[in-house]
Amino acid sequence: MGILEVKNVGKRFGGLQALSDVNLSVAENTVHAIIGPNGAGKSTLLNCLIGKLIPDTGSVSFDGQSVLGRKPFEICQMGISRVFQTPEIFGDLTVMENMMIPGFAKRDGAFELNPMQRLLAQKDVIAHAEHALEDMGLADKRHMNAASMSRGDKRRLEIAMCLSQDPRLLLLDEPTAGMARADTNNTIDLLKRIKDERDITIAIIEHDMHVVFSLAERITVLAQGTPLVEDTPDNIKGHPKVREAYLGETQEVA
Amino acid sequence: MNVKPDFSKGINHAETAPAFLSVWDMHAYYGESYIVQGISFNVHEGEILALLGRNGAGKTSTLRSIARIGDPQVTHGEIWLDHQPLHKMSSHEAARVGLGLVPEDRRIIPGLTVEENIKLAQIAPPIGWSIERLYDLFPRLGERRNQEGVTLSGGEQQMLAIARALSRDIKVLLLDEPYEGLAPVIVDEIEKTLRVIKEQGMTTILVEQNAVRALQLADRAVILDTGGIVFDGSASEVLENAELRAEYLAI
Amino acid sequence: MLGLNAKDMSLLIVVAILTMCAPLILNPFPADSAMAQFNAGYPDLMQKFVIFGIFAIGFNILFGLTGYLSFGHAAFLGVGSYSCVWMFKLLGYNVLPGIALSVVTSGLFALLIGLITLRRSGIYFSILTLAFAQMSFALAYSVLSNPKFNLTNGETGLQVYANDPQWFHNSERLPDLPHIFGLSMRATQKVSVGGWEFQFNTGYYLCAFIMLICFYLAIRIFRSPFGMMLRAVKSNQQRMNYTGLNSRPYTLAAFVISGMYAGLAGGLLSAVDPLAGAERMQWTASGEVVLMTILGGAGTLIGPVLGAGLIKYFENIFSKINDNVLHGWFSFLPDGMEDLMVTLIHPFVGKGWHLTLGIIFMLVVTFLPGGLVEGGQRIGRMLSRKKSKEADSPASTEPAE
Amino acid sequence: FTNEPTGSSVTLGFNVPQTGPYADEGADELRAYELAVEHLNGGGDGGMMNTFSSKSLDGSGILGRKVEFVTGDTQTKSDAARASAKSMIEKDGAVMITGGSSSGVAIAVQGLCQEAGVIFMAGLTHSNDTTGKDKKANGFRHFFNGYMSGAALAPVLAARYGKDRRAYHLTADYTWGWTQQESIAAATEALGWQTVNNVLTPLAQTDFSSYVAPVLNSGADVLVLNHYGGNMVNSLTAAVQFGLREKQVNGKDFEIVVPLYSRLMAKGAGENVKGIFGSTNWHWSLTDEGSKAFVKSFGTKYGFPPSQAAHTCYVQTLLYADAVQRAGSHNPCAVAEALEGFEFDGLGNGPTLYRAEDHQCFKDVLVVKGKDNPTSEFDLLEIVEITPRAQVEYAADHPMFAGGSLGSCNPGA
Amino acid sequence: MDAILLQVLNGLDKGSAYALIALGLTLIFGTLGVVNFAHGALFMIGAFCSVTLQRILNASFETISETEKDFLGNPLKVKTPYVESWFGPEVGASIIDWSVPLAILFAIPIMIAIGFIMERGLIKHFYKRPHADQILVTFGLAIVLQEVIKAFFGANPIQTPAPDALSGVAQLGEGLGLQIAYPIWRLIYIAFALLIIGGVFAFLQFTTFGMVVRAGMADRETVGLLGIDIDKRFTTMFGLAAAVAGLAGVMYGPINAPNYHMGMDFLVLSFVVVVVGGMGSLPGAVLAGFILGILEAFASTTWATTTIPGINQIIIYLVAIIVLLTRPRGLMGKKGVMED
Ligand SMILES: Nc1ncnc2c1ncn2[C@@H]1O[C@H](COP(=O)(O)OP(=O)(O)OP(=O)(O)O)[C@@H](O)[C@H]1O
Ligand SMILES: Nc1ncnc2c1ncn2[C@@H]1O[C@H](COP(=O)(O)OP(=O)(O)OP(=O)(O)O)[C@@H](O)[C@H]1O
Ligand SMILES: [Mg+2]
Ligand SMILES: [Mg+2]
Repeated sequence: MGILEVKNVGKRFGGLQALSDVNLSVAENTVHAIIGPNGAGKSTLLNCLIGKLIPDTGSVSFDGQSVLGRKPFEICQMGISRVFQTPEIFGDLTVMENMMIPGFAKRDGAFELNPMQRLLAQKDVIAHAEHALEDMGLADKRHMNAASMSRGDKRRLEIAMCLSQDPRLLLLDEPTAGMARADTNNTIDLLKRIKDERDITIAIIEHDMHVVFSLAERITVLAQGTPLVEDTPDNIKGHPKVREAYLGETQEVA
Repeated sequence: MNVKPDFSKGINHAETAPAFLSVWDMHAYYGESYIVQGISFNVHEGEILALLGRNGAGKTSTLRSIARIGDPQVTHGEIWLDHQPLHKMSSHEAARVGLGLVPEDRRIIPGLTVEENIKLAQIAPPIGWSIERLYDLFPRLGERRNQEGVTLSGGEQQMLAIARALSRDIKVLLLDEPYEGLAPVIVDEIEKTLRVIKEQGMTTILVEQNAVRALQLADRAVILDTGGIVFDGSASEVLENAELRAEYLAI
Repeated sequence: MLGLNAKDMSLLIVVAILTMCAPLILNPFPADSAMAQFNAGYPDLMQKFVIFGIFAIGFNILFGLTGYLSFGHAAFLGVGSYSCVWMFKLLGYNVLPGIALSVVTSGLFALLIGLITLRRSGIYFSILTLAFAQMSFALAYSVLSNPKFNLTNGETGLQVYANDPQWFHNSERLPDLPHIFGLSMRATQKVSVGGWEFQFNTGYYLCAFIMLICFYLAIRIFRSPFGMMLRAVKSNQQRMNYTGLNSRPYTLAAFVISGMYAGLAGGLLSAVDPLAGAERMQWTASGEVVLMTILGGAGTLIGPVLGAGLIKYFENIFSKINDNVLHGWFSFLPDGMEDLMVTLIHPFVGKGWHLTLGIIFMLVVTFLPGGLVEGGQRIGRMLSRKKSKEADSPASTEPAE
Repeated sequence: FTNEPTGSSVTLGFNVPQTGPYADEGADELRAYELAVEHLNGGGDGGMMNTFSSKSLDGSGILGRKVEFVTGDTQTKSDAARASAKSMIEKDGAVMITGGSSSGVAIAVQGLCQEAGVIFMAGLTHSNDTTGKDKKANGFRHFFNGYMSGAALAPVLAARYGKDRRAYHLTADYTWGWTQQESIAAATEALGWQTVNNVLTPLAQTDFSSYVAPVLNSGADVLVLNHYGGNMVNSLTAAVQFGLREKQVNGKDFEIVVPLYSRLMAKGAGENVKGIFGSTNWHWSLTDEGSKAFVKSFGTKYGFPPSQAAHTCYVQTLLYADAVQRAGSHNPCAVAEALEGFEFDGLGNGPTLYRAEDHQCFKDVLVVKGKDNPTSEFDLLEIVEITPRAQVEYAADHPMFAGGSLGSCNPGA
Repeated sequence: MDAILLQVLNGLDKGSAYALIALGLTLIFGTLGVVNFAHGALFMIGAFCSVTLQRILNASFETISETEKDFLGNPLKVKTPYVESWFGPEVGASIIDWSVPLAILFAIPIMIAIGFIMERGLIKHFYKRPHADQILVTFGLAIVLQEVIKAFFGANPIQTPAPDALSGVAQLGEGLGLQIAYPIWRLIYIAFALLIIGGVFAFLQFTTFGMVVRAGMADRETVGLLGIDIDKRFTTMFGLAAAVAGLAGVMYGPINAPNYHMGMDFLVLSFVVVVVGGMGSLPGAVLAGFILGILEAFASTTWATTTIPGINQIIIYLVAIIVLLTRPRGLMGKKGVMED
């Protein structure tokens, strides 16, 4: 029984069956990769997990509790965090403030009326945010407006924000897209470290096979809305169907 | 090898072969912040130039400056495309001269369907590939022609962005991380396409984080760091120079 | 101090000094001089400055921080005004119960309306709030003033009549006008110094004091985690929800707080002048506070107060400059010149004050984006940059062309 | 007392609508005020000072002090009007406030003047409440009111249109509209008319088609428009557009009545007013000496004849000045005493009484009708009858005016 | 039955006015996303185009009358319009009589020019600015335009009557046994509104213009990269919107006498109509205009006001609230247009 159980999930957009009969079980404290061609329904699946979309059929449960019918913020408070495919950050706020918000969400819950507290007096949250920024190598940008960062930096910021909430399940949608090679490697290391240090489960969507094969313990291949295979990385690498539908012939696997 | 060329005296045009696109001492600002700090380079007709550098090096800003978007604001410098002074034009004029940009965040127009997104690109001359030909290249787009563009999956959006550029008869294609978010098979596919259109004489500037991949495709490479050029030479040179790769590309 | 950092503290102190000395500062010209026309240091206008300052500060907590543009805030101002006058009618002329009630009722009213309108965002929210306010206005203006059930006294405005109960009012000891423990709101100490005359008015100081508290609270809100959450709402609600935060209660809280500020302002309007008219709830009144906030600088601390001041100044000072006054100013010129000057200026003052205000709106927003505050900052920056440029220009190493 | 004049001049506050829909009326009021000040200070031809029965004014200002004035904009909003009046009192030291072009504003400013301790000489205000339930000891009204309109108009209407008439009222949905409707309905019903319906129309209404259209099927044969200003222009226009005036109902010609008329409104309504009856406080075509003198000095100065609003404002200024002169003081209590029960003549409406009980003037009221063949752009109304004062008088405790109390005069600080 | 049909006509008539104003507004506000508080002023200026033309046609010379006297007792100056002396009294009088229809021709170029100037001179700089700034600047502009008109024409309404031939009452449905008398000009107004609405729809439907402008609004930068000069199209759009607003004003003149603040009277209402219709949707705006017009007409019947007192005062806002609460983006709104 995994920490995340997806059973028979289906989702339709008008005439398009984006997901059909998806079953997925993610074991606790593992890194589970979801790969597949463009438009396979990977992001849609993640959207169903965090309440952005409601599946037409099937069930999704996290840690034994159903997430369906809950609002996004409730799901997040249950311990699921997500990094989006196009960075979703607080563009008008500084990098530091971006980092503090998840800190407050973690400390104070979904809503706290504290207009008389002083922002600068929240030492715990600040310290935590500082630490997370250092970890991500964004410390020198802390006073910058998040919107005016380059895109690679935005993505790193978003990962840092999600991590600083201490989620139990971290959903990553192409976290290293657009990241420089060095930073991609740093991110891989960071995720590995986090996974080992904390009790955290990671589900990751990536098209960068270097990242997938360095991190994943199990891989699900999704194609046209249904899982094609689910297996260990080594088996996936050699899987002829996967090579044909997704990896392509020339792909050198790191 | 020419790690830090001295452009302060300007480019000696007599020394180089006639350039198709030439950027000369370009400086650009985002509001108060000085981002593009005096960039000069040449691209020859039918060449693929890889523009490389770390995150925040200024690659996107450089492409945007060439495309005359206005943000960042180019305060100094000249850009010539096929004997036309781009630096005196606005972005739509530059586009009509034959400049095509695939922007890094794809910029699919909300509210328009896939097909409308392409049709939009074919309103202003010159018209390039036909819609049918584009659908042949990207069958997924053909299948989704009446879906709203922004609801496409990430990879599909990328295809649309490239298709949109090709639907115009452009002379120079500026690609800002075109492979991002694409499945490896599709990347192969696009790479093939780029080679094909290169054969047909297209000049391309390719910005890509997967430097190795880009360098394999490119003829020449320019490496940026904090808004300036730190290398300008042939692509194979970079592939061979481990020191350079380690310093500026971390590979 | 007071939980503020040095910069905010000095801002608060400056504002405090300015408001406390307003009767002096706003009367820079001797009473008999031609320029006395521009003096603004009389009780009514000073009261308006601070009361509309409160209104705009509160509006800015909603609009400046969350970006939710309410076009119906005047409804809360109106409710506050009516509540306060009702307290006068029922209890007596002491202003404290009235002010307290106006904050409470407007808060409740804002809660009710906020619960409904905040289900939408953007322009849809603006129009919902506008619709509620316009309905309130229409009801107050006619329906709720029918003789059978007269809650608002319609066109005339709610006021205290001699036959009202006023249970705790004692005409012997207390003034027949709003007062605070016997000290009439109208009580004005006039002090003449040379050609100058300064007026120190109880109502003004009460309002000014309350405004300082409101301003202080607003600074605290801006600088609190709550304030940051409100800015997060403006920036990206989506991300907020996926960060485990429920944005609705935050916006609702901001809406209610700003509604209470508006109600307080309404209550104070009645406290210094015990008549509450329905026009206070009309869309033009809601629009006015929007204009004040933008004019001063939305999202800045002091901007809305400046915006409120500017608009009220025009309304009260410019509208009173008639041709007679103009002739007075230019009487030193030869006759032809005098008439020419008067003809030139005439369209912009007196009954043309709207024209000047419209032009000011356009100029400010075109040339000082971000409002008066940002305009000020820009000018400041420009000056300081010029200075620093001058200072280090000899050493500069601009690349030679 | 408040703002006691000490120097060589005395300041009056003229508070009129300078912006908003009544701006033209306000502008005419201001002209009248300026003319009055000129006359009080001995300038011009003296206007009605020469015909005024009281001879205490001599062109040397008021009590020997030169008259100065300040102006303000009421915007036809109670709040703005009060703010403007307050600035005149607090900043400019005005001892008397006058003006206004609507009842809401008049009542609001009257209340303020009572509290502040200055005299208020109302401008154009027609609601019964101004000297009814909202009357104030410091406030005085020269203008006539809804009741008087009804009392003057009803007999003329009955004579022209017959006693067997069914009236349909459209009424502006606020205090003034209600009191006027009540007055007209009462006066016409007393003469045998029936009121078949009274429909309240929103203040902000601009297109009255949906109110006018049902009138024809209601069985009514008279439409009474209790509207003023833009409302009146628009409702009358709609009524004419729908062809009401060509209709025959119950075997009679359909008629439209506009109880409160002014020349400026008639101008706005254009052709539509021709032949339509209404009442007015004063009209420039009156031929008594006072009116003639006023029209002459106003017309000479400005090039066109004064409106009724201008007339009232001019008269109110003279009356105030005269009262001060007679009382020998600007003290509001002394002024009020001088005005209360004051009988005078020569100011255009025949012998007039400022009644002490409610500070309302009693004088002749004009019944007018839209002129069929105007000779100029000012010649829009034709006087049908000058209703004598006796016919429009009422008891001070008349139910339509009941409720308030005058209180006692407040001299302020 | 007659009464109901009459109110339906009234509703269509009001609806035509709302729909026309909302149509112009939604071209700028719903499509370009510019909160244009000066739209009402454009409507008003349209109406004053007729007033101006009327004044021009009425330009007169004066002759001193021997018999009549003016109000001061001096000999009366009789005014004769030049057109009457040039074309003879009859033709001249009928030219003046037809000044409102003539004003349509007069207003089109003027309004387009005003739209161009406004966009090029002012609004252009505000596309990228926050909506709040747009409100401030267009509100300022609206005040200025109003005050200028007031300075020239005064605050009083000025009649611009329909030509005599068109100002009577038409008897409708006599063949059907109905007796409906309805002013001819109001019927013309309905027809005119439908014509303009159809024309604008056709223009946007059968050309790529609408799509380009929508795209340009969503993302100017990218549209520029595709070689399209979006500025020019925005300017054209503004001219079109101004012309629609102006024509709505010209035609409205005979229904209600124009005054300088008529624009403000309609302003709030037209925003409500556009939003109820849904941002970004032209058909939505038109539909909402007619629905609200008809509802307003019925809410003002005696039956409605006695059932629910004051319903005529609040109906529009009430309906707006109900619509917006049940349909998140109004009747036919597009996703993402000014939702944040
Ligand atoms: N709101 C929507 N309306 C209609 N179709 C949609 C919608 N959202 C997604 N789709 C379609 O559903 C399919 C699955 O999309 P999804 O974003 O899940 O793909 P993906 O696997 O994440 O692909 P990529 O790797 O390219 O990001 C796509 O074909 C997409 O066009
Ligand atoms: N709108 C903006 N305002 C201010 N600064 C900006 C803005 N956009 C980018 N920058 C800054 O300009 C610098 C260069 O950014 P640019 O996007 O050109 O980098 P890049 O090389 O494309 O990086 P990446 O690989 O991450 O896309 C960065 O430091 C970034 O923070
Ligand atoms: Mg995806
Ligand atoms: Mg980039």
